[in-house]
Amino acid sequence: MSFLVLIPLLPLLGFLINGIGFRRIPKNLVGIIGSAGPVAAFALSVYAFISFQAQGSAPIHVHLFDWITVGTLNIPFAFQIDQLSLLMLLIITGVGSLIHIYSVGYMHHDEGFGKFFAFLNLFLFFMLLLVMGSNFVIMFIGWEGVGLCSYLLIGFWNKNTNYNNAARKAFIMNRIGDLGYLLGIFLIIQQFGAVEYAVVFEKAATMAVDSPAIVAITMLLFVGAMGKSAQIPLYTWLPDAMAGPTPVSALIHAATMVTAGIYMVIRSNVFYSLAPDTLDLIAIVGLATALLGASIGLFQNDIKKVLAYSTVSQLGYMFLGLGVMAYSPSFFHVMTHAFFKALLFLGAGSVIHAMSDEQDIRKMGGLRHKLPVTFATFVVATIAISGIPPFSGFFSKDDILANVYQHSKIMWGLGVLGSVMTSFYMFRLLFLTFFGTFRGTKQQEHHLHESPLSMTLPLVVLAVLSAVGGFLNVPEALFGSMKLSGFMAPLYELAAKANPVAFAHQHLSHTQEYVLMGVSVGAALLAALGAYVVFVVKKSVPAADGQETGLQKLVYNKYYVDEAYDAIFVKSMRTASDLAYSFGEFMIDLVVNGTGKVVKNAAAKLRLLQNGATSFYVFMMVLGITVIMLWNFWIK
Amino acid sequence: MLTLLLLIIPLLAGGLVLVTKNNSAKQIALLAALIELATACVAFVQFKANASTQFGFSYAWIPSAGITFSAGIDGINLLLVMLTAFLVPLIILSTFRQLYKNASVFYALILFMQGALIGVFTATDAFLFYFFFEAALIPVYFLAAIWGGENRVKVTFKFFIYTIFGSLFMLVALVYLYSQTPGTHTAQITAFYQLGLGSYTQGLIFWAFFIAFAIKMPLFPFHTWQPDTYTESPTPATMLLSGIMLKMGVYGLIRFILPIVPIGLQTWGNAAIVLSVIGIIYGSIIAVQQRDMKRLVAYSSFAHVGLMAAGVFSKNINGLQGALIQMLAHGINVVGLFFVIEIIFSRTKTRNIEQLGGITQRAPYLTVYFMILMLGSVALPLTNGFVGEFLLLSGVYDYNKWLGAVAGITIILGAVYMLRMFQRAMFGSKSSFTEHISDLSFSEKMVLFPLAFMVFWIGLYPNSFLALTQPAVLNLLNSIHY
Amino acid sequence: MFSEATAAIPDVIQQVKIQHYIFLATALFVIGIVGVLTRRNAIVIFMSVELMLNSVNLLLITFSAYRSDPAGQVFVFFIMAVAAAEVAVGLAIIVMIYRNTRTIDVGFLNKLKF
Amino acid sequence: MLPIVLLSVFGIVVLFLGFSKSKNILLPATLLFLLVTLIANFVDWNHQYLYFNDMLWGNNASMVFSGIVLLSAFFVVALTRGFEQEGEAAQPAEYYGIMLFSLVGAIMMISYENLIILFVGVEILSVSIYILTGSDKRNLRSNEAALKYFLMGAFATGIMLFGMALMYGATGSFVISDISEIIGTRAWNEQSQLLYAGLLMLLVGLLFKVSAAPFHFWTPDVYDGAPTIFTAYMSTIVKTAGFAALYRLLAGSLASLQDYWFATLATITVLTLLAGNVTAVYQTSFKRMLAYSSISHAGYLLIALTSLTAKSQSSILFYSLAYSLSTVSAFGVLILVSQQQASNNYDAFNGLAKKNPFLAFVLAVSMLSLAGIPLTAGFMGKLFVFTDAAQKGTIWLLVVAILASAIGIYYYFRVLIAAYFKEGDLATIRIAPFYKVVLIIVTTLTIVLGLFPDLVLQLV
Repeated sequence: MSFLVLIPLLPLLGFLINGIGFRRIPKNLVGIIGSAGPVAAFALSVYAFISFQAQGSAPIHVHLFDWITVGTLNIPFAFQIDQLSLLMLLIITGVGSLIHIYSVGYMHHDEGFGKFFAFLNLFLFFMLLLVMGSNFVIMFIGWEGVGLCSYLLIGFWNKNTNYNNAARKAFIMNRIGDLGYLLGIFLIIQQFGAVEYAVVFEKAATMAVDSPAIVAITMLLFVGAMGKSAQIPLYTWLPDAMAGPTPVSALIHAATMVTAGIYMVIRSNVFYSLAPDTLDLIAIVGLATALLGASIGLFQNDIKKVLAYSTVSQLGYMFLGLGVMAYSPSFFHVMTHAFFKALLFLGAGSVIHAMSDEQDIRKMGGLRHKLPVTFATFVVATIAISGIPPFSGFFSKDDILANVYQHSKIMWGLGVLGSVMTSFYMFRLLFLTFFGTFRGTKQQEHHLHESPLSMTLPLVVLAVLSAVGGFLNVPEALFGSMKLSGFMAPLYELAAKANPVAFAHQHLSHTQEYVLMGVSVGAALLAALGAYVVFVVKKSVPAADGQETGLQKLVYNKYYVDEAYDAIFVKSMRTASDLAYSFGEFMIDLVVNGTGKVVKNAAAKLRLLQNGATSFYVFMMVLGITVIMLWNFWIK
Repeated sequence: MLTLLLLIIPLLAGGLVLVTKNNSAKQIALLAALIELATACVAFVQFKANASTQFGFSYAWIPSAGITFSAGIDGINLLLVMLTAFLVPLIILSTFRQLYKNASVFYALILFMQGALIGVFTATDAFLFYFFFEAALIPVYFLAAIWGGENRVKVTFKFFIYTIFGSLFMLVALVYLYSQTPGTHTAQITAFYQLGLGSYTQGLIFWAFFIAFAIKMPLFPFHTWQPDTYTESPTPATMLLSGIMLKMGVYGLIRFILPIVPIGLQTWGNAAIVLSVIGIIYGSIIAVQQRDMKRLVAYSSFAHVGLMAAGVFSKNINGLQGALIQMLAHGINVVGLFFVIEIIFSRTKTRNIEQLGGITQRAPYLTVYFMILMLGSVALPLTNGFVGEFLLLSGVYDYNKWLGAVAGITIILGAVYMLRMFQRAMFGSKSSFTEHISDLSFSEKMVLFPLAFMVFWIGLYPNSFLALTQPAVLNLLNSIHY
Repeated sequence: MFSEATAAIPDVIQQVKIQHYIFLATALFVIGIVGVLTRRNAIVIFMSVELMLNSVNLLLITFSAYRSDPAGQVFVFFIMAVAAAEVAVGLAIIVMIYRNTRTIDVGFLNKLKF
Repeated sequence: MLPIVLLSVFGIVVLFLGFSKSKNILLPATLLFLLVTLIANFVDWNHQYLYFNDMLWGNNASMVFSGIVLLSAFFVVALTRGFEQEGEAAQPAEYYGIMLFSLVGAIMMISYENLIILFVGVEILSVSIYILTGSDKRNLRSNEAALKYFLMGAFATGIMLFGMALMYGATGSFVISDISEIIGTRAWNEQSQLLYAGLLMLLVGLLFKVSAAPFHFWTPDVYDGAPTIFTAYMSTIVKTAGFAALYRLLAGSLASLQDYWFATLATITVLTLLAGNVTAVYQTSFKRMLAYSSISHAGYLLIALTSLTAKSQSSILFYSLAYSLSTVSAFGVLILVSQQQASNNYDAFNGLAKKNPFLAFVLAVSMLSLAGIPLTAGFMGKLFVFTDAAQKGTIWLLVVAILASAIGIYYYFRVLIAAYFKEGDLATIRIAPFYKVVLIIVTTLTIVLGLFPDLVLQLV
């Protein structure tokens, strides 16, 4: 299976070619080179998937070389291909390819066209390393690497200081998480003396449930996931990350990179299954994030911001699922979310493209006639994300909620509340953008046009996937066979052996399941209806900035979390820096220079002894002799 | 014998350069440095990955006192020798666009400095080590004080006295250790390992060494000479100081403190490591608000070296191997960064990041190299900085998890200040200073390319270095008797 | 240690205890020191120094006599000779200063200090 | 013995040469005489000799000490090219003669076996120096220096003599080896009080000569006031001879009493180190700084003396040589600079490196050596001295010495900063070829000895 190496290598090659020759290669060629890598990687991934199943679904280990060897610790540069990485590979390369193709059209007029493709390819390379690596450190390479690419792409238009700040914020917040992850690795090394999944998990499986080391490891790794997957409290970078070009938002900040945290938790399911305490925390954090993101999404007016908060919220759902050990459902949601969220972003990109870079939905409206393909695909995506059957989102979200219900009914209730909000803001977005009358300038109206084929084709493909993706894992209650869950089941065998109690939960009866589905679907539909009434029937448009009042204002301003962070962390760090630089350095230097001063002053005093008077000199001599004599004859 | 060659080439060449005409000095210096590099490469290739001292030589120097002129390369100094041999030609090349007064003296001093540095790293006799340890100070002092900035005299004087003050403490320790060796005394460092001193004595010697090396590196709170000196020195001197010379301190920790006073380290190691960690955070925090790029990198270097010291003091294989590889990595990164700053400064006449901006629009190559070096410096995986910091932090974490966690904050703060500098200088809109900035010249690329290459080599395949140092480090750790 | 003197030493000398000689010499010596300490006139100071030297001479003679060892007396001659030479140089210096400053007060001479 | 005889004869010859009109041959003649003496000094190489009724004793070490003294004298005399220019009062023949005579005293101090010879040697040297100090007859500073030195020197001689007399009283002998034998039969706490009082006073007398604190007060004033060339002369020769004499006394006869005198001498060492180094910090005059520096170097030498180990002699020897060389070159540069600038201050050196790189380099090597920085003989000297202290186990003394040398770097480097990094109006200084050769030799020796100290060490 050595061709597996090619999967990450091809995008890297694309990066190198476009990166080194970004000024000389003609644009058309750049697009082709840039897209060829991901497409080829996708093809190889499909081939890998097929051959993986053909050879009996045993995990494949590809050892490339020993990367870091220190003492007894060996960190090989190796890949591990199993169900989880294969699925991730397919998502990444598949969605990635589509987005690359989309970008050919979207970024065509940008002067940094070559640079853009280089960065995108580099991102794919790191993302693939992340999911293919056979140990925590290789995952960390990808983990940080995608952070770097995210940084580069958010700040892609680097003349704009705000964008640069957003990029920096993203990188630093990720780094905070990365530190947690890194400490987790250190603890793993300390505990197990290895970092290879196979070795570590084998050893971990013998440990007791809730043993402190495991809890600490899982907590630390989860901190990493908080950063990467934008969970409370490290989520604020993600909405800001929308400063990047829209394909970036689709690929990195919706479909792939932000799901790395979920991938990591599923990958480490042996750890997590042994740490129920951590799982509880994850569930709570996930749920809180889901609600927070959704509530903020309700009042946002920037089309990409809405989607960004939606992403935060959906990621929260995924963690909620992980927290109740619904690993496969969460992953299922990762997958469907990749489809419809990528689609939403790409659709939004198409709208923005058409609107001459306008992103405020208050200035849009009635676009469905001008952008039919975009509209149609957007509708599919909206329905999918709102959890309305039979589109994909329904299946994945319901899968999670069903598991949550077994764990805690309150959480389930709150989860449904979240999905109500989701449905509402998504339909609000849809209606404000595509329905009603156009509210933008004449000039914008004049330029309105459907996007080129390279952009609409990916939309259509993604729309199809969003529509039918759910059928991959139809629950038994709906006469499905849970194909995906079945496929992924071997991943949890070890964990189930280690902590059988946790896996031995009862299944809901079909009736219960129907009721749950009914409630959530009904709620989503109601919310959609509500949105319809408000924004289509009543044709109300959100208030202009600064006009919001009360709770609305609080929510619109994202609960002032950014401001709070700024005041608490950024300001205090700056103050500390200034203080250390002025006061601290001064004080330390005072001691150093003071020593010199003391000597100098002593010299100034001491030289006064040298007063030039012979009699004094003789006196000092006599005194010296006297003291010597006295000391030697009496005192000693 | 290779070691002798390595030692002699720069010294002879320095003498030669001193008597040549000013305008041909740099070429001859570069040639000599390249020959040195080639020699070092031969040593690197022929080096056998075991714990022995190789290519060594030993001549009676002061036979009546048992002091020998002996040196050799082993796993612990190999990388430092390579670093010195690798960086000096680049440092010389980096000055090719500059015109220095009395160029022959300038380049001769650089070469003398190189010779002394090689001497420090390879000496196997304690007094020879000390001899070079202080001798290395003289050329760099003159480099900094003659060709430096406005406040150079005051600043470098402080630096000089401060560091010598520290090394004098080491002299006390060395002299004492020497006097404790049995029979007709010997100053072989390895002989010091066998002394088995009492714990009180070890504590005192530990501090004597610690102060010497802490000032040299520098560690918190002995660092106040450093930012000023780095800022005021001419960039080649800054590169020598930060790229190579501060490693003398870290190297000293490994070579002397660990094996000679293990009990002292046992007793006082906590204090030392806490100081190191404080320094990491303190330096990083200060760097956050700096405007002068040179000063910023100076503080960052201060923070990095704190981590190296912490790694060494954690006394485990990860920490030590991390320190060794990080010394190499840090030397490369910091020299590169200072060079980039010098490039920007030479074109814009300012190092204040508030006055810069938008450089990337006119100088993409500069941006790329700057970014690579910066990423190395913030320890992004697959760059050299990561390997070092990963191992160091893991070593410190093994020593004490809380210290490890606190030290780890450096990777966050490192990103904070480095990205800030990078963004302010390279991104945004152009300022009046950067309006006409030009991209890299050929000679500048010739300096930056090897550096960038090393950033990735070490990052991608660190085992090619780690494997060479491992036996020596393991041997060292095994030889520590408590 | 000086209790039993050898027969060759004149009894006259030994009738006085050696301690007394030592005390006398020491007293003279201290007087000399005090003179050096308290006087400001260069010549008087120098005379005090001579007093010190002579106390040494006395001491040496005493020991020499008690030990019947000629070395001490030889030393005395050396001291006298050297002292004479010293006087010559010293007086020359004092004269030189007197010529330049019209004073031989040592307190006056403190241009050189600190 | 031969050098003493030769020097006496040569001294007289030089005085006679002074009567002749051709004063130009005085300098070459003196140098030739010194050279001849230097060679003659080593005729007894590898023999232990006793002369003059066993009053003079010598071995290789004492010959090397004498060699250092003669070599220093040679260099200093070589730098005296300026005598003719100092006015009508100058009597070069007399000065050369006195210098030669003084060397007799120095050599006697180095190789005495009998305390009488020590006394005579000290006096010959001192009286000569009194004259040289006051040689600038019209200069009040020179006068003052001479008088101070003379009065205090005579006083110190008195103390020393009293000490000798007491020791004689206690031991019945003036001969070093006899004294040692007599003392050696008893433990140090069973000796008579006379002996203790005597040895302490004798030490004080000698410590005065080497300007140890608190008997150092004459040094700065005398060094400052004396004509620069004689300052150089006395700071090298008196110090070397003084320490040789002290070593001979302590090692030759008082070694078994080390436990007794150690505390006193160690305290004096510390005082000397601090007094010299600290006070030097505040000076503005380079010349006066060198005086304090000479005090501080006495402190370092005292460390070796106090420790009195098997290696002490070679340490003292090497240190004296290193110190003498550096001092000669420092004064050599100072003479040239002060002639042009009419000032001995640090400021006079401003900008020296620009116009006179050679002089600046000589100065730099000399300062580095005095400061004890590697590559120079001064470093090796310090290293050996410190090793002695470590050998004896007096680490605290070592620490004091280290702190003192850290301070030392400060003031030695101030002149380098002036020379290299400051702007000044110093014009190019014309250096006579011979003068230059001397500076080159001295500087080269400083560096060579810094690299290969064994060249000298193996002589002993």
